[in-house]
Amino acid sequence: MTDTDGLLFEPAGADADDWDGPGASPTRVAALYLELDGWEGPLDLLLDLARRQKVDLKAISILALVDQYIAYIERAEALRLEIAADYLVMAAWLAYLKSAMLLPKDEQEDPSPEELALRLQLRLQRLGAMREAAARLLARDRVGRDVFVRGVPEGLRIDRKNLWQCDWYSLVSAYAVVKARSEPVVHMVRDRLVMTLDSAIDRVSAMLGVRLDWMELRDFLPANVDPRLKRSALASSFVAALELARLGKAELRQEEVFGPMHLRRVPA
Amino acid sequence: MMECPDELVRAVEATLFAAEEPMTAEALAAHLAGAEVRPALLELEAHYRGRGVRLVERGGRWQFQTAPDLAHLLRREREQVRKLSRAATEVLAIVAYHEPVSRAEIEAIRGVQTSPGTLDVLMEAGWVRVAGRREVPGRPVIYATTPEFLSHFGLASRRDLPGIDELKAAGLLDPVDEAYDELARAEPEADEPEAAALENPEESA
Amino acid sequence: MMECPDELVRAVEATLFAAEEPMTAEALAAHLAGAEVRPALLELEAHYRGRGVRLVERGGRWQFQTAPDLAHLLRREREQVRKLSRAATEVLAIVAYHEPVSRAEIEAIRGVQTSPGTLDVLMEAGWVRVAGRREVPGRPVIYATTPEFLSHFGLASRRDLPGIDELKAAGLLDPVDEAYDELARAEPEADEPEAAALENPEESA
Repeated sequence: MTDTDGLLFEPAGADADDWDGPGASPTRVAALYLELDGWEGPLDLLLDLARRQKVDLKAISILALVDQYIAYIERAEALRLEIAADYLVMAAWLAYLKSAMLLPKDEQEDPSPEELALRLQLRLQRLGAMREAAARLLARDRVGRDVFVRGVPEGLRIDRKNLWQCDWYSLVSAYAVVKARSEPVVHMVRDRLVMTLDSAIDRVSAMLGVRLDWMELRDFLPANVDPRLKRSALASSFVAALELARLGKAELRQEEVFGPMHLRRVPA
Repeated sequence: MMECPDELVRAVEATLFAAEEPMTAEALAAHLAGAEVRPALLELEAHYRGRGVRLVERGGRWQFQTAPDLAHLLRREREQVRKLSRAATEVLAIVAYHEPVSRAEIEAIRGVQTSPGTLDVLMEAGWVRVAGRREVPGRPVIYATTPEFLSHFGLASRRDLPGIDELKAAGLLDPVDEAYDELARAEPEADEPEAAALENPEESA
Repeated sequence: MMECPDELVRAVEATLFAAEEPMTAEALAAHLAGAEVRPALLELEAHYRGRGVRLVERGGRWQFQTAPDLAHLLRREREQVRKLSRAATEVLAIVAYHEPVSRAEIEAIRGVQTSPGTLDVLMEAGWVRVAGRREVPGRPVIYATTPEFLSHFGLASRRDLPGIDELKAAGLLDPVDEAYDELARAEPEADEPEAAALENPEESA
């Protein structure tokens, strides 16, 4: 079941130990394969070693397992195999566990080595159970391997037919929108009474020539005229005042924002 | 409750069921270690006669297929009510007001590009049809509305569509300067050369 | 020569033969205008039992497939099943037996990190799906199997997973911490779990 396309290492002197890689058959005792790539991590290797004790996982000897694991890693190191860090961490932890287990009971630390060993055993049992379950799952009658579905099913087709909805109002208002959007838009401005800027400048400078005092801008506006002309005159006179101030012919004063604006002639 | 078929019949049944194409009796026999398959085929054919599935022979090849009277089960139609998109509604309105009209003309009136799918939707709805080609360079396809269009919108004829004045009176046109409206009234669509091409007798108010 | 099945049975038979995917009773009913299909399914299941083709229910979905004992006749030159890596197989088993399960829980059982590709492969195969998040800090994603998983492995439901009852009874689907606490409690010197574990006779080397 296991892929053996990982690296295979054959040691120089194969000995009597009946270890083999997870992919090798247990009958091949002679060849010792060290195949760390073949295991799914240190727990998997431990489980494999535990299985070799040929007893129920509940009855394995943790001490023997520790020895086997450490020996395995040492052998791999002797062969200068690259060993992933987690395998080494596990080896170190197991070495610690072993030494702790050999200590007299009253010198043992908390958690006790027995607890750690039991927990390790429980983990191995769980992993073992899942490994077995996986094998049994794969051995079931699988579709496409053992059982087959219809080779060329006709297929069920559901044709969706759209029933389009649109009402009279939507139709007509859509047309109105199109018309409103696509017709050229023409803005017509009616002929209006205006005071041009030029005439405002003439007016304001003429009046400044007469008065020397501060005068409010509104006093420059023509009296008794159409209110629309008055607004135009105010705007033009304001710009005229700014223009005269820029030319140095007038000075401006405003007490507060939006307050009345005053101007007077700058004496020559 | 019923008699089990013999092993060869079962094997033929399973092989034809799983086969990716119809098989000749010879091919079946070759697959089944040279067995004499014809009796099994005949037994199966008889067994499935009257069921929802049949074993049939076509040009010497055997296959399972749905009973002919149940073919309708394989094709089901499901109706789905869908609201016409705004773009499609605009195109439909333009076709209705200006028909017959080409895609280029529709786009000129809408002022935006019209995706090809939009006219397809209107034709799927059965409201717009191809009404021939315009005899101008390029011979563009022209579109017109259908009788279904009129009945769906409750119109006796296209003349029942409200005119531009009525649209305005109904407040459907965006308010614009009065001067513009006067202008528009005085010269309907004259400033739009594309629109001129669309004129047809029914359209002139 | 044999009694003809009634029309609904024929319709269900034809529909399931033609279907490209297994169908639930509900989907079948919807396809057949809301008919009550369950009796027809049971009749068909009984009819096909013993034949070369079977009607099976997998995770609530019904499909026809060849009888498992004919596998040797039907094996194809090229295998149609997906080759799974050992890691993927183990992860699949863990998800199936423990679902819903988080990646951290999978890793706790396997003792190694699970490469991101492993779960992807299982999800791509359509056998594993994301089943939400566990409402614990970090809100980890949890995984579960799919109806396709059940069909592929010929399981009527998760209860059919090989050995699941025994594993459950043996506590082998419980986390290590829980199992350890259980063991510690079961010992007479329950107030001293370390001592209890030490006296476990199986532990003595």
